[in-house]
Amino acid sequence: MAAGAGRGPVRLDVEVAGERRLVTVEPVGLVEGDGSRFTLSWDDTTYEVDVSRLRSGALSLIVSSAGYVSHEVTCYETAPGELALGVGGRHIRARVIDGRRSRTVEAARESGDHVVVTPMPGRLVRVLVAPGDTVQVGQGLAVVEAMKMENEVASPAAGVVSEVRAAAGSSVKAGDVLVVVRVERHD
Amino acid sequence: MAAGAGRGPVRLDVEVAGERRLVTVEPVGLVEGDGSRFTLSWDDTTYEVDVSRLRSGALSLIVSSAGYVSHEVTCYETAPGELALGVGGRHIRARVIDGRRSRTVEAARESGDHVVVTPMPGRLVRVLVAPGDTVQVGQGLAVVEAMKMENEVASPAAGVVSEVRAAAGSSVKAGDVLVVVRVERHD
Amino acid sequence: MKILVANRGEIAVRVLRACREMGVPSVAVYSACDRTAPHVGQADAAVAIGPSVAAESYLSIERILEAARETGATAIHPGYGFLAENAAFARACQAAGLVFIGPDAGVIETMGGKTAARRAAIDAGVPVVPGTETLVDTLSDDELCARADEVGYPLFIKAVAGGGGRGMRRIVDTAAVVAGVQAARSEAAAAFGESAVYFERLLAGARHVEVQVLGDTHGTVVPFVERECSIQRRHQKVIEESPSVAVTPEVRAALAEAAVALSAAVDYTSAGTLEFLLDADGHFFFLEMNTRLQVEHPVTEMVTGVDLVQWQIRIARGEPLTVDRRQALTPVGHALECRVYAEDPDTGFLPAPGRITALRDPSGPGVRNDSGVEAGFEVPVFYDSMISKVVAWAPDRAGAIARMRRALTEYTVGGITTAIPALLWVLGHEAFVSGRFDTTFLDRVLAERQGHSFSDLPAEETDLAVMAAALFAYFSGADTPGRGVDGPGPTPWRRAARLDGVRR
Amino acid sequence: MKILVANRGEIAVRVLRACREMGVPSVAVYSACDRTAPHVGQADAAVAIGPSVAAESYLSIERILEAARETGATAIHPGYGFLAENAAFARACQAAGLVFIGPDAGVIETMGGKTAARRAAIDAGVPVVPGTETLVDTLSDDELCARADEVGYPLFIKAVAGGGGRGMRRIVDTAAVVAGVQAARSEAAAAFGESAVYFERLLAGARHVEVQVLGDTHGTVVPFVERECSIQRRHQKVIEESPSVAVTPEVRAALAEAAVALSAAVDYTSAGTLEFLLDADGHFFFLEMNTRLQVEHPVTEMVTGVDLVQWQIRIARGEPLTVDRRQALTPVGHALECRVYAEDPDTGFLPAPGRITALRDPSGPGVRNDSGVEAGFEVPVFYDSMISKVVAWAPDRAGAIARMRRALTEYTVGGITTAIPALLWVLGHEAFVSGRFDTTFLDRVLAERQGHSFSDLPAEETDLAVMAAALFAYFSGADTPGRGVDGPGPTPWRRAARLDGVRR
Repeated sequence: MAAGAGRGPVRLDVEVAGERRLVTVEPVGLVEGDGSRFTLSWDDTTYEVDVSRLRSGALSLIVSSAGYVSHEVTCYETAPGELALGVGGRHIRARVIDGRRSRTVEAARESGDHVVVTPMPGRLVRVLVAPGDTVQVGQGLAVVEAMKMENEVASPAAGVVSEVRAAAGSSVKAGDVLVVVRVERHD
Repeated sequence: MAAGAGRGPVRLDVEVAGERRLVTVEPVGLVEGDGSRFTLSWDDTTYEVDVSRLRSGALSLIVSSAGYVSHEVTCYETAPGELALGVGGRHIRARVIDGRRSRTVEAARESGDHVVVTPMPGRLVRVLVAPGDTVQVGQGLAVVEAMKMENEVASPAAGVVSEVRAAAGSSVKAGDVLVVVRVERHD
Repeated sequence: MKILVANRGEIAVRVLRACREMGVPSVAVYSACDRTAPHVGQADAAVAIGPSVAAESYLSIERILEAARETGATAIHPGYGFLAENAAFARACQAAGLVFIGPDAGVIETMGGKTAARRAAIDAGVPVVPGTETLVDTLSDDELCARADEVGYPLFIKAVAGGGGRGMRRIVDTAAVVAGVQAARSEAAAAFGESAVYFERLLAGARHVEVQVLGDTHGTVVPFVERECSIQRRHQKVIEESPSVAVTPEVRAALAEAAVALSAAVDYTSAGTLEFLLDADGHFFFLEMNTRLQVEHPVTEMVTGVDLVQWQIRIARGEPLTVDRRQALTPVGHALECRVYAEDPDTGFLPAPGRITALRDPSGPGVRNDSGVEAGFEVPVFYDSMISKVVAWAPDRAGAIARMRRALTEYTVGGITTAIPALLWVLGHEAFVSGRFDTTFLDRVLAERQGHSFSDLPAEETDLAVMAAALFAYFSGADTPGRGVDGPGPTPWRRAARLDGVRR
Repeated sequence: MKILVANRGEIAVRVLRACREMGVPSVAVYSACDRTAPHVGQADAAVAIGPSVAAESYLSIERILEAARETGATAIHPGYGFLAENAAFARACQAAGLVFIGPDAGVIETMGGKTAARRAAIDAGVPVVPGTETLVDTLSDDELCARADEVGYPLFIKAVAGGGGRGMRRIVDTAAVVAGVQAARSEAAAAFGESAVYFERLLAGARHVEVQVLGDTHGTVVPFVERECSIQRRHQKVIEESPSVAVTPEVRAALAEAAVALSAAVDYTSAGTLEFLLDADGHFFFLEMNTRLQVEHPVTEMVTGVDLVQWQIRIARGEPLTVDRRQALTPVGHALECRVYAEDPDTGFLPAPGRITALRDPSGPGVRNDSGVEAGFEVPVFYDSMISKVVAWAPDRAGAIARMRRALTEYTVGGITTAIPALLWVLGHEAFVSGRFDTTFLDRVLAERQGHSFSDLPAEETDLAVMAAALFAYFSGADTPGRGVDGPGPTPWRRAARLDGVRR
């Protein structure tokens, strides 16, 4: 953990539960034992945190500024900048955006496209939509068979199917793009 | 495991339970799944083995030439060429000697010296012998305190103490040399 | 006896542990993707039986018998699933001179077809859910409707060879009968290779209770205290327990009597389970029999102290059953089982196979974890996605629930998504805690959530997630220009993360 | 109530699990080397209390009370060891307004001194091992010898403040008495800061049995079925079990009566254990009382279903004890506990701390593993080297032994050496299996081995070790010139191994 000490403060864009925060991470130093201490702040929130890595992908956090609350959080990267966290038995998806990545992400967002990927590997049994179809939130777009079960991949947004990128009968890996849904812009 | 495939046969000096064997390791190829298949032979023994690495330091061996016996063996290196194995609940020490290492080891052996190290970190409480003392197998040489207990380090051989390399009261790390015992040559 | 376990995952490990404890030599079989699975190392010997696709490995009678021949195995334990209820497999074992650890092939056949089992139950005087025999193909549409009207609505059209909710249709009036039968027949044909269906009344508000039995080759049958398995998602059991809060001592005795009557009538041997529906008035109706070890057998073991798998092996050796019937019917304390699947409750429980990067199994007082995975293992895409069963025992049901919540909270699985958050939610649901639920409970309350995420966090935990994400990124990737980083090149964490991709 | 657990390792995890199950908020404390220990993550909050040396962390009353203040804890659970039997600590907790989860400080004092406890036992009509009061310093050499002659030989000189075999001397005749007392006094002074000693007859062939009690604040004391702890190495327990094969129902009832008489006489509250020696004729003699939770408490939990730690907490909250006395005294099945230490049985059980590189905990039917470590954790050099306690339950003793052997065989600990091979050897020893042993059994049979290695392998396993070593070397280091290797540079395995050194 010594690598963290001695650096200056770092700012990171962190998105959890749909909300973005500009987080300042400032190393305070090594403490007794294996931990490293940091000050983390965003908006009007400031925390003192002691962090240690337990095993591949798991962090132990002790928030000394909040009653020494102790938590183990599993962390792994599912794609560049995309994190899967395990907090108190729950699975949380987070996104950490740096200068370069944020441009790509923003570009994709502004274009109004939702890229629908298969969340699991398997066989693409059926594609339920065709380009030009209007779809609702939650509507089935395709069926992927994995682990003996047929699983429907649903649309994350209402919009119009702009592309179908995979063919029925083909094998798919987790993260493969199946369908692109174009949505009207809000905001 | 693919790294193993495609190589030619390799010869290794393996010492287990005080006996040395010149083992020929010959890759046969990748098999279905994660395993790699090898032919291992020494003396008049030949085995067909399928090996997979399970997690850091653990190997799964299936000996297809001997009734498909399945075993998990934990392996870790305690020093260059020195292995600690866990086989069926037992702890086995093994030594694998390559060209360079063997010279050093042989040199040490021929000199007739037994270098006695502390097997654990702790505090050296007492040294029980002095240079010139005659010692028996199992005789206490020094006392190391670790984990709230005093532990006697015993002589691995009968001989004469030629050196005492650590001082009472000092801190010792596992592997630190405490005493050197010179033995008469046999064979 | 030398036992080959023709299965994988947690149930293979379970059976192999029993072999070890009894000093019986054992053989594991594995498909290509299971080379590093835990059951391989738990056996005395292990044989590769083919590619990952189950049809060419765990479902291949020929390859399994060949593995038995090669290793000198003298008996086969089929576990559950795969070939466990395949009469042809049981016969093939017998023909090859191997002991099949389960009931006779003939009994598997009799009790395997749902309408045949219903008939056997009726003959044994055991009440069944009102319904019909197999609907023969020659029935006219009018005849079909007449039969349905007789049974009454709502009703289920069910596949005779059914299981797991396939080939099943819920029908509420005469108008839907003909189309429903057609749809169910073609679905059943696709799923089971057999199109036969029948009608069965849908009992509103019923609970699923089942009776474990053991039968030996000397005519003794012992029934056990019931298990309740009403917590189901789409007809698949999720949480099981013993005893049932809805079963009185009188109903327990009656269930046991019915189970023994039917088991004895078919000369049942080995472990088996009779499933019943229990209505609000305490009436029960036979549904079907599972002629094998059940996934949820541990809850029975926890409250009776009887090792069901060891008894299967003893019975197969011809030993007489000496389990005390009173002990088997008198639960000590309360046990719950949660099936932990690699699936994502936030995507409608889609399977989420993948490599387990970090794992801490629950343990400690009153907790048993029957697991089929280990850190570093890649949960395959080819089979059922259950990674383990967590069982919690306590002197009473409230204590067992509290202990299960503790166990699931300390259960850490990194690298893949599991349904643990949904299990914790169910365990905290007022209706579950108070014991007021039926077989439709889980689907109903899940529907009420309207896809609401199981990952919604209280404010403090959101902050914790933000901190963890920021620190993880700080350590693993803080080398982007313009972010105030003074270190050149990758940090140790990033190097470590990269390495994870390289090593096997 | 908010409980701070003033301990580490498996017992801290055990207590924290009970807190979780009861919904009681919890606080862990940790020394520098325990930052990544499992108990830190099991608590709701965790506070650093100082450097690794126990005197400045887990033994520092001041720092522990400060941690309680900082986190708003209202009660302290001391576990065992460290401050668990320190009356000053119990008083300091009380003075700070904190509930001490254990008996009153006064009771700790009364029962803590061995001769005071003997006196209390005699007053309560409980038989004690023949012996003396504290031998005052003013006794002349002749007087000492006369006292020793009265007690009879062989006898033990024991430290009044003793424990763990320190300050103890075995004396076989009058000639050795004076020198023995001098030696024992100086050893006791060095170990415990108190030189007082006394004489106690050495009972040949005796077994160690002990009675767990729970006492509440309303005057109720419940005794439990005995534990037997005769399998000891140098006066330290290694394998414990319940019930004892040597205890008849009559002796059990008499032991319980004696335990209750003495506990009630001192107004005992919380969990405590009365240790007895049991001779071949079924006579028992009080030895000492441990005024705290015992390492081996799980075997009692397994055969009675009572959660002793949860009851400690309930009693501390003032709740009345409702454990059924008949249930507490009627064992269901049989339970064994093996203490797994990080030590090397082939070097006379020298401690073997270090980093655990690979870990598979035992689990499955009838097995409980109370562990204080995890993969990646470095077992510290500063404390007791026990990494976990494996507990096995089965309907009978033979089944429990078989299950324990299975559990220890599947227990995989890489990176450090453990005493598991020695445990497996004891479990297979004919005298252990048949139940014919006393407290000297283990030291005697270990001595008979004359240092013979526990790692000697049957021929097939030697071959297996050769293969594993060759393949490990082949993959991790086969890049030396002249060995027929065609690959340039390090293999993936070697890269992985190097990385292990870098990451934390």
